[in-house]
Amino acid sequence: MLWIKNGIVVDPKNKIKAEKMDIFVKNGKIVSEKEVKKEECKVIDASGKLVVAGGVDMHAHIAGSKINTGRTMRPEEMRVVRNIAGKFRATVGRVLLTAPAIGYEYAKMGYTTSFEAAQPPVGALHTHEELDAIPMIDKGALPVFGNWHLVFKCIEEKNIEKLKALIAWAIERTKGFGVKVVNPGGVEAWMYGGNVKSLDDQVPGFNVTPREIITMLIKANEELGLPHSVHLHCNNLGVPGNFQTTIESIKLAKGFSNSKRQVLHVTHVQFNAYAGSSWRDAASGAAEIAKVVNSMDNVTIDMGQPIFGHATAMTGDAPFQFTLHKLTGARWSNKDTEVETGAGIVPLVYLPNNPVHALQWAIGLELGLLVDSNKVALTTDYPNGGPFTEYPYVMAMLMSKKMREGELSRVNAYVQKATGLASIDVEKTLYEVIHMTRSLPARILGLENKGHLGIGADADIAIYNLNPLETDTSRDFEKVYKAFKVAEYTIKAGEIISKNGEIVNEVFGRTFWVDARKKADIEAVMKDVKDYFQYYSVQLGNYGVEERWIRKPERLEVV
Amino acid sequence: MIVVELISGRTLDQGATVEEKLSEEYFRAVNYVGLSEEDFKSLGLKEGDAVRVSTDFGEVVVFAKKGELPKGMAFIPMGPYANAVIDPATDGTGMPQFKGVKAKIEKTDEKVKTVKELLEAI
Amino acid sequence: MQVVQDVVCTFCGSVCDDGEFDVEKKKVKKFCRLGSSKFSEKERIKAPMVDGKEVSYETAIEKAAEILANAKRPLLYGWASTANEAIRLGVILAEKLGGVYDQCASVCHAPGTLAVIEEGLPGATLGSIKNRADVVIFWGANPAEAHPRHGLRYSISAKGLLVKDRKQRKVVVVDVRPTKTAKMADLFVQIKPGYDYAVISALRAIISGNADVLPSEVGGVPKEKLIELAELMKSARYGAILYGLGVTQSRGRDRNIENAIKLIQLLNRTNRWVIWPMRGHYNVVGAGEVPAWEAGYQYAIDFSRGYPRFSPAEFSAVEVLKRKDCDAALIVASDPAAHFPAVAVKHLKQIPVIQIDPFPNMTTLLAKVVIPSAVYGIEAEGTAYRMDGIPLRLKKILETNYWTDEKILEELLKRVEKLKG
Amino acid sequence: MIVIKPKKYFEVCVEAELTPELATKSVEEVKKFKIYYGNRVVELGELFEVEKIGEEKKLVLDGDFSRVKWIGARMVDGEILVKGSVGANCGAFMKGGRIIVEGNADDWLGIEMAGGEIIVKGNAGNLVGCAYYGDAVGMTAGKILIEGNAGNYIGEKMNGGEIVIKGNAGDFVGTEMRAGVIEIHGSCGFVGGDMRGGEIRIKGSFELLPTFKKTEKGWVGDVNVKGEGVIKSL
Repeated sequence: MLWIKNGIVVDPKNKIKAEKMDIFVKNGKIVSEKEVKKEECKVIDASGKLVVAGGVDMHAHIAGSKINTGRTMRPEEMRVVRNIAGKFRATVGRVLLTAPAIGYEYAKMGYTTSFEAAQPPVGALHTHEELDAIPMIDKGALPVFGNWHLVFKCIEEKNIEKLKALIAWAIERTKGFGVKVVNPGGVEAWMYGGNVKSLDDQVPGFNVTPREIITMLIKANEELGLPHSVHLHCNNLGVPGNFQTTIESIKLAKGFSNSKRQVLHVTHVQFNAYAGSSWRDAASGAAEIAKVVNSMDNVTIDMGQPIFGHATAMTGDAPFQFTLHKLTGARWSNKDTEVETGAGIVPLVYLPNNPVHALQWAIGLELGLLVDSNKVALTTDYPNGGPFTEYPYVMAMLMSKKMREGELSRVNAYVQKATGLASIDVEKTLYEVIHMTRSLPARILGLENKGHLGIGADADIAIYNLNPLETDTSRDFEKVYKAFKVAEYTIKAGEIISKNGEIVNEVFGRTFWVDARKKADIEAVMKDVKDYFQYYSVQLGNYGVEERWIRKPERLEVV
Repeated sequence: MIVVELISGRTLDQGATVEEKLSEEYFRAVNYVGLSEEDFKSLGLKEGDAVRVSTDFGEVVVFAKKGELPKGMAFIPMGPYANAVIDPATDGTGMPQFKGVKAKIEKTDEKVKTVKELLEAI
Repeated sequence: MQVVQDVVCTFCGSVCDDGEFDVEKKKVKKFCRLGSSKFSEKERIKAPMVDGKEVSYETAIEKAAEILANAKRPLLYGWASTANEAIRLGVILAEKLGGVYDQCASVCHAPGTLAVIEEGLPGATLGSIKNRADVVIFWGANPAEAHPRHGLRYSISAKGLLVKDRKQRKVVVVDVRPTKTAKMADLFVQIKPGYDYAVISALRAIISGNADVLPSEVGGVPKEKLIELAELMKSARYGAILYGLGVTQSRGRDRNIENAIKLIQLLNRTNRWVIWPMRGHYNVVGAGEVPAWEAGYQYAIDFSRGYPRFSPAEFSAVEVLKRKDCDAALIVASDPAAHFPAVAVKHLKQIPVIQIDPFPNMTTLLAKVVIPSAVYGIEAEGTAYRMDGIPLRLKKILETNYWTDEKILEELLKRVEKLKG
Repeated sequence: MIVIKPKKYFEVCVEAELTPELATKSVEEVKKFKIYYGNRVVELGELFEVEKIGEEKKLVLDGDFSRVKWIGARMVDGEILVKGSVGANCGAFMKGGRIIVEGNADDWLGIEMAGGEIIVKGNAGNLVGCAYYGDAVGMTAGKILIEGNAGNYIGEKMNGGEIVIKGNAGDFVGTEMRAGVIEIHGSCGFVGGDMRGGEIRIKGSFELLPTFKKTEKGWVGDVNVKGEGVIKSL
């Protein structure tokens, strides 16, 4: 039992804007005062400190064959030593971190949940093994659907029941959490050396288009009533002029609604928010995208904010990764995966002086500032935009125009003419930024007990050395940055796991997965599944992950 | 005596007996050197004869076999016999040069050691 | 009669998962000669031993823990023929001990990993190759002997989505000798030993339009034949180079593969091409993937400073042994006494060795502590990664009294933690 | 000047980042210098005898240091004289000063060296002046002179500076080299794969890759990377 005393609580989900109050914890949950025996409580004096829910990273690449190939390919990343072996594990990594390092670094920063954003279904067991190796946080994984032949077949047949059955079957088999879509149709086109360029291009070998893939997956996802919406990585990622495709894709959500959450989440939008016709005249399309997102009540996005310094691009968007390799001449890994998906990996470094990198940096911030705080979550699309450990930098930047001005003065001046960042006066409030990093991503994912401190919530709590009642977040950005970089306390399921940047307790969190089998007639698709397995190189009977192979599975049943 | 380019590698027999290293089958699977028919003849060998294989790195006595190899190339299945003579230099890669070592091959009356005897001799 | 379906083979990197095991007869169906030998009964290490005397598991593990905890730099080697669950404990054990973790790839396909560090790995799963590859090149690889069902299931005659059968696929073998695989090929290119690098450079030159600089012959291959091969490569819709120990264990090693990856990068500008290593042991991929996520590197990892460092030139098992840079060794699921160069084995004979393995082998003969274990995929369940990284769950189909590697290592780790404080 | 002598044969290799900086310290301080003996951190005085003679910024390593790694790593000035052989990673990342090795040097001599001088009177191992695992650039400045032979993979990704080998070198010299000079007085194997720039001069025999063009400057290539590197005889 825990008693967090006199903290200044910011809890957007429960509309608590910086109130001095006590928080009580029992059996890993937030409880009311009367449920605890105060004399048995461990007391944390949080006087003058900010008390918030543990951070929720809704989109990061933290586990599976992609990040692990990235590690293998980049030993130079691993030379940064973070923790020496002793009571706790040795951890290393500059931006690409080892699994123990991922858990420890999230914990130090006050984050307690992170979701792997792209899991190749056939590789699910690998993803889960790595998730299991990450200490400290709760986690989940989103299997990819946008280039899977079985998905194409259901869509070609316009058979929504089959598609629902396939999704329900696949997320159960992969112990996945929802429906991720990466460059729908484009990765299949890459198997022939191409890509798709518009929502209406036909996917080679199939009578389907990206528009149909996205629309029908939203429909199936909504009819199944999954906790999370379709999670879309748009077509044309990284291509100047792509903001139009992004807007068109966002508009596909029209006509769908859900009382609890968005029906479409568009991810790392920064990479899909470029105006212009080439990298010579590229400019920001953030304002236009923000306008569309703000005008709709059923779409959310996340930023995909680049951080200057090292990064590693790794996505299921294999054709984009090859383009990036050609552009930079850097190392390139690629993985065409059965009849399901693909992936690519390329090292990157974002340089403030490089006009393109500066543009990307500015666009990320524009999106964070211009989009309604109730619709944009904070991400770096780790490790594509850079480290998640720099979320505090992004938080501080969103809250301080003064900080932005300082940063703007050291980046390539191209940003001044190609983006509107310099003229944006918006300064998000602390309340909004806490929402963008806690309650909003939890709501987007459909995790009801995450991201807030209401009664019944998971006792994932961060305490920061920052008094919101006395801090001018616009002026004191350095203090804000420092405070969020290292939590005074990080509490996971009621246990103190990190204190002032020191790990004090190694715990292993749960892996959430969604069981929607009751919402679909699985048999409707099994004949097709069996037929398609002739194109697999594994037996259907050996496909998938059993719950008992996972360290701490948490099934969320959709009924 | 002939000078050859020696390589080592997997064979089906070696693979099928690799979990029975102390057996007669494994012994038979790895204790020979394959030579081209031409080289085999030039040494005046008949199947079952023993030869001494020597390199800058060691020497070993194995049985000689006719194999489908280009003239001037010899093959010993991966295993302790090959490893007695391959180049242990890794050139900084960690990988010894298991393939591509200059070797002398000559007929001998010496006995082919068992794997145990081979280990004892190291 | 009880028959277990979809049995996963724990022999080679092909990890065929379509076996049928008759529990009464203890016979496996569908598998190749190597797989059948894996599933056949054979001599086992009967009991744990210390200095040749039979002891309990507990006693043997206690002794092993003492040896390891007292060592200044213990070498923990093997891992390619065990499950990920055991490997993970092995990596953590190496970390706790301040020892060296190295795995069988370092004498097998690790040069490929060095090449990945240089240029990346543009690859595909075996399912993609069987479905799409209309040109398959085996370079220094001889699956007919090392991966007997590879051709049938994934590459040579595999029936796929776009490439329906053998006739629709061109198979090329590049090797220094006419191997069994070469006999199945449409084109065999025989090169001089040690000239892979030069031949690949020449192919890159032809494909990028610089054929004119080439001499009339490279690496024993006439220029015309190289042009023929390059043309074939350029005509592929989807090509795959599958390379073997012929390139990783010979002159050039990782540089050969690095060069081949550059060739693949070039080819992808006009066609789709992928490259992949023909990995040997059934879980040699896991033996690299697990340490990569636990410690950042695939092999040759030194923990002596309390954090992982990577350097095959210093920390690969052969280098560690040749330099006499370890004072104890734990060998798990491997037989370095049979597979290392004699000079490395020599040091192994001079230090206390602990062996964990189901079968007696040459390392057993020199080990001070021998701990027998269950066979994964037959007597124990666990996870393994096929040569292309596809994870598969190994089944337990027979009961046993032998402890699993996982259980042995868990106990060992506990005792080491106690001794190390 | 500080003179350091091994007290005994080391059971496993020692890692000791000894630089001439030590010569500015007292004997007692030097003896307390932390070094690595396998997985143990020990004081230098435990394994070595230390003597101070005068104030010169010089380190004399008197004896067999072939099992001691990282000597002279990151040094910026002063001198190290090794009166025997030296272990791996000697002179790694060094920026200035001089290292003289009277015996042989092990692998990874002068990793990514950016200045200064290394002289090896005996032989050197593999990977002299190369880029470390995952890094893009090898040696950028300074000079390495090897009076005996050198191993494989010399001067990979070299981008400046000079490597001179009086004897033979192994295979794959100057792979992906961009600038600088490699001079080999004996013979060597493959030279200049994917070379972009710089010059390799060889007195003895060597194996030319097929991707170099004969010009009056010498062999120019590698054509696969549109390289302007030059290989010529000395």
